[in-house]
Amino acid sequence: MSAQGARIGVVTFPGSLDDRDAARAVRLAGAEPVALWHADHDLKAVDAVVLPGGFSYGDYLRCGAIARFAPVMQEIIAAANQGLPVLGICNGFQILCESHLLPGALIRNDHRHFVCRDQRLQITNNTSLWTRDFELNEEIVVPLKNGEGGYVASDNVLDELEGEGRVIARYLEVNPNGSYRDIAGITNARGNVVGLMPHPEHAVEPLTGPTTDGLGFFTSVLSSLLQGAAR
Amino acid sequence: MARVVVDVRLKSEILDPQGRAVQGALGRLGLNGVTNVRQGKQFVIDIDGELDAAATEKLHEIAGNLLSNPVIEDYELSVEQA
Amino acid sequence: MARVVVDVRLKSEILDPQGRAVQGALGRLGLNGVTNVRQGKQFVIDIDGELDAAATEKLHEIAGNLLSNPVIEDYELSVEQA
Amino acid sequence: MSRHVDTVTNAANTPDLEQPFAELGVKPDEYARIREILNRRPTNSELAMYSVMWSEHCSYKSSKVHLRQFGDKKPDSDAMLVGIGENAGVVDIGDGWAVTFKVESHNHPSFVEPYQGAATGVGGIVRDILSMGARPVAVMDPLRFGPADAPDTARVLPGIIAGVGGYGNCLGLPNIGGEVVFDPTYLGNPLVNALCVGTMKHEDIHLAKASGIGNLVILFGAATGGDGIGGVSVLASETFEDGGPAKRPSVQVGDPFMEKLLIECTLEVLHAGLVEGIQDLGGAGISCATSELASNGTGGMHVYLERVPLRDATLTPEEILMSESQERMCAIVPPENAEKFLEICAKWDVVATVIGEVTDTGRLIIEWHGEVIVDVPPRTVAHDGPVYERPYHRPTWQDTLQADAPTADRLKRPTTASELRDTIMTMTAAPNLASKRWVTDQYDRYVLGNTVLAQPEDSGMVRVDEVTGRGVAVSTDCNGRFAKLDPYNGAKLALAEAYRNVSTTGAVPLAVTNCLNFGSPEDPEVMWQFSEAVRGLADGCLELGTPVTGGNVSFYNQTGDVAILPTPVVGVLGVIDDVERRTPMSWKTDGDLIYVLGTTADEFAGSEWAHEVHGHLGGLPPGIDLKLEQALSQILVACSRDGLIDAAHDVSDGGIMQALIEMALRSGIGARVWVPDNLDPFVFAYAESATRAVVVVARSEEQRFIDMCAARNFPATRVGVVDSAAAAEPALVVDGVYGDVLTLPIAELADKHFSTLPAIFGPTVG
Ligand SMILES: Nc1ncnc2c1ncn2[C@@H]1O[C@H](COP(=O)(O)OP(=O)(O)O)[C@@H](O)[C@H]1O
Ligand SMILES: [Mg+2]
Repeated sequence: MSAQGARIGVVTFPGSLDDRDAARAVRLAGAEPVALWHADHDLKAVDAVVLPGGFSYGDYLRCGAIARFAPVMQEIIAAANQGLPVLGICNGFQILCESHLLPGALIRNDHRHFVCRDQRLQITNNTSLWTRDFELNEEIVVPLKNGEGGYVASDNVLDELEGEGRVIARYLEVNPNGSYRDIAGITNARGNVVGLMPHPEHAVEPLTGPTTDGLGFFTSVLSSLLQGAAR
Repeated sequence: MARVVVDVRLKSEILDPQGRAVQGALGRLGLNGVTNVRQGKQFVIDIDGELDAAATEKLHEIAGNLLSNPVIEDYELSVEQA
Repeated sequence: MARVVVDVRLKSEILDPQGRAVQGALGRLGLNGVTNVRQGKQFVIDIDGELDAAATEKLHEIAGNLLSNPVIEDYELSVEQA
Repeated sequence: MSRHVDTVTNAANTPDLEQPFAELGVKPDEYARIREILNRRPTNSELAMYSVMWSEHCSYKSSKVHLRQFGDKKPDSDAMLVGIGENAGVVDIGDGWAVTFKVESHNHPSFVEPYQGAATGVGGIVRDILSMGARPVAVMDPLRFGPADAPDTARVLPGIIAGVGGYGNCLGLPNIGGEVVFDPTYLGNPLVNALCVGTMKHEDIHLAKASGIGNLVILFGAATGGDGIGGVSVLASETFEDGGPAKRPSVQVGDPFMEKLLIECTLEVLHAGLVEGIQDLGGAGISCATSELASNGTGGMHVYLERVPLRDATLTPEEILMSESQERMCAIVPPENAEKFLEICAKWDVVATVIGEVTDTGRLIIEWHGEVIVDVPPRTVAHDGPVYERPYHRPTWQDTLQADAPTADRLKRPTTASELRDTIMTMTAAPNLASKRWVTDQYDRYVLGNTVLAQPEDSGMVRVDEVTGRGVAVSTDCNGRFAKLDPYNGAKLALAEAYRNVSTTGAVPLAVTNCLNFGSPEDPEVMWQFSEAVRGLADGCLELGTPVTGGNVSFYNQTGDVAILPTPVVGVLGVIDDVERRTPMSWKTDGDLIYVLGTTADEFAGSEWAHEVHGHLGGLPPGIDLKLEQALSQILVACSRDGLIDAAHDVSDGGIMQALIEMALRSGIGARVWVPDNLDPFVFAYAESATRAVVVVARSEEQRFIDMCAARNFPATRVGVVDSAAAAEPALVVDGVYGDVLTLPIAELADKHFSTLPAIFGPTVG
């Protein structure tokens, strides 16, 4: 398959906000964005899926808690377990944790404020399907914006994630939300499901983002698809 | 040691978007007959020693002004001496 | 009609930023001896008719998976039939 | 519990029944007029409708005679597609694109319950924009508070910021700017103004009118609760025989998730071409929506009020008519489109209910379970409210105030390098000049991916068209101290500043919105401030060629007898054909030259220095010549277009020194600056003369730049050069300061500038 032909789904839940941005990032990376609707049991045969940021169902209960039960998520959970590349950004990360596709959970920021800032990160895994275009330990800057972005998990889980190299990015300089061990993003054991709190889709154009560092996540999955690494 | 539990609930006439979101989800998950859901907060406060009258009064003041927002919320306070 | 109350609390090993903030505030407001504060959620669910065993089981499932996240939270469920 | 519903028949049969009109704020002569219009006494429901629609807030009865100037003095402008009077004005920005923008106040509710008051303020203005058919694309929030360190500010400010952020962030609208200003007069009366910008294609413009006999009236969005019906409970308590109604909420709670669904749902039904007219529900809820839609359309409407979905079953019909429940819209839909309309609503989980239809009776008739409770000519409710010519006169103290000029003898000024250095450190940390990052870091500025400039840049700028790069820039400004010293020129200065901020980023100013925050209109001295400010703004807009497209008046902003500073907040919108050529506020290249455009004079009345250092307010505000302002704007835009400058920053509060410091802090790169020969160093640093900007010019462009300024006869003075090695560490190094050189390390400035708000309101991140 050629990367040009790659079709990447972007899910819209009621309350999704960064779905347009995610679709733009997919397009700028060279793939075709495909809109997926929360209420459909239909993945439209896409090659990968992005769960975008936002406040699905208002996120009044717990971020991602209700979205996890959406019809489209049943399909995504099944497909992810078969190896479909899935990227969860911010609310998408929360949904992946709530769905138990990724371990741990995200809680209210330790300083209890919503925070929007240009965040320096270190990429600490370049083998997952969504991070292979980065250099190991490469430093990037992408926007971060969340109110409930504190990554928490038990010590066992944290040790396991670190031991297996499954922390994909860490916060540098400032830990903006009290995440345990400065964790900004993680992957599953297979490397196809990645979740992170910062927003790479907001760093894809010099005009509107602090950098274009975010593109790497989207080009990575295209490289992965091209190399047949996915599925 | 005393354990003080403060339940904070939105006044019944105030819109509770959170409760409504949960109510919607309960229906979609197949729990029928739900007529109303309200979401509140609960604070569990552990205090060394016994609570005297002054401390209890202070607690009520705190519950009514800090832990709850009297404009939109009511609170209930209960003490378990242990 | 039944009223179901579900209390959801963060597991004790999980950092509770809000509880910690409240604890700090209590000290500043002159309440001494506070050793711990945890902030939780409370859901009050009104259901038409009586709760049978099946419905109660469903409620536990919902309380344990939707209303709380078992990775970080515990829940307690109580039913007041009315 | 039984209820009596007051019907039209009943009203006709009981002409002498006493009605509590005074409690509803209706004056005796207004009540008499209602009786005259109806030829009988009003029903309770009718009385409720008239009372709220004829209130100051809805009818603009005290301000109308003055606001007419915005129309009478309207400049010739091809840009205006929809003018004042609609939910929001619409301007043409080219390429088939139109933009709508408007600012509104939510002051009092935000004092009572800061979070929800501010949140619902954002929600309300977003629905105004949506109801024009536009997609909301950005918000801004001009705010005013009491002193930063006052205890009540600690209660009010964090809640308001969290509310603005909580609602806007959850809606997915980038916050691209605003204001945070502290002054003692706002302590008991903070100002929360909210601005929203929306974009659409020309053909998507929709208006609030109910035309087409037989078309359906569909209410959609949140269910109706007892929110915001305060006054009308007088009637409710009369309607209930026993007990009385259930308690009504004293504050409204917003549900941004519902509003987000409402946005998507509304845009989908509009784009599907299903809707004839549309109106948001804001103040006065269903009363306002039905009477305005009917009055603007075919003229008649029949409504079945019992169909309105309720959140609270105990609501009386009067209360349902009045309720200001959030997140609701009303659409006029041809019957053949109804099914499709309801389908789209269902897709978005939005409840939609047909509550009536359009008629040709010329009357708004509202039924309640088969009985007619309202039967009125809609125009008399919506448009023919009372108009007051309130008395006004120049305050007795105005002359004394203006005579108290901040001359060098009156207020001690720094006269040595070390005194000026101390002043600089005080000023850059002053709450009004310090970084507002504590606030703006709580707002999402990235969502939608079109934000080209946001805080702390001079104006917010968003891309409208991804293909062509066409975009808009918006800034809001007002120095209330200037307005107090001279409301006429104060309003012009506010306009000039917003206009300048837009030009500074390279956009061409196009249109104006405003939010006029004043004290009580029943105080003739406040009314004078108001009338002068409106006159100044209208004259200013005419001179600059930028029409007022809409706005909002907020009166009764006072604590006891003490009014707030007159605060005519002005929002200016500009267009830029390609956002790629935006001008950022700071330098980046060593060797670039720093110029000041404009003339600096000894003008300190109303300045931040007089306020912060001496707590002084007196004298005449800086002079303002809008022809010069226009020339400056043309230079800034031409420089952007021709690539002559690399950066520009407007000079306003805190003068040139503050502007230079903000530029240095933005880039982290130092510069060498020298005080021009003919200027006192302190005047150079802190005078607040209008119509100035600092610009950064590459050496290779210097000659062309000078020629351009000379051709327009506009003063440009070289005052510095970007120099990362000006001192051992990055610093602003100022030469010619009373015979000395001042070295201001950027790290030291940053420490002062960024720590003020966190020190007062607590740390956030980092
Ligand atoms: N409440 C706010 N919300 C968003 N942005 C704000 C707010 N207050 C200030 N800002 C932003 O901070 C920057 C500095 O504000 P200010 O000093 O008032 O600018 P200026 O004097 O140029 O009008 C501007 O970009 C402004 O838009
Ligand atoms: Mg500015």
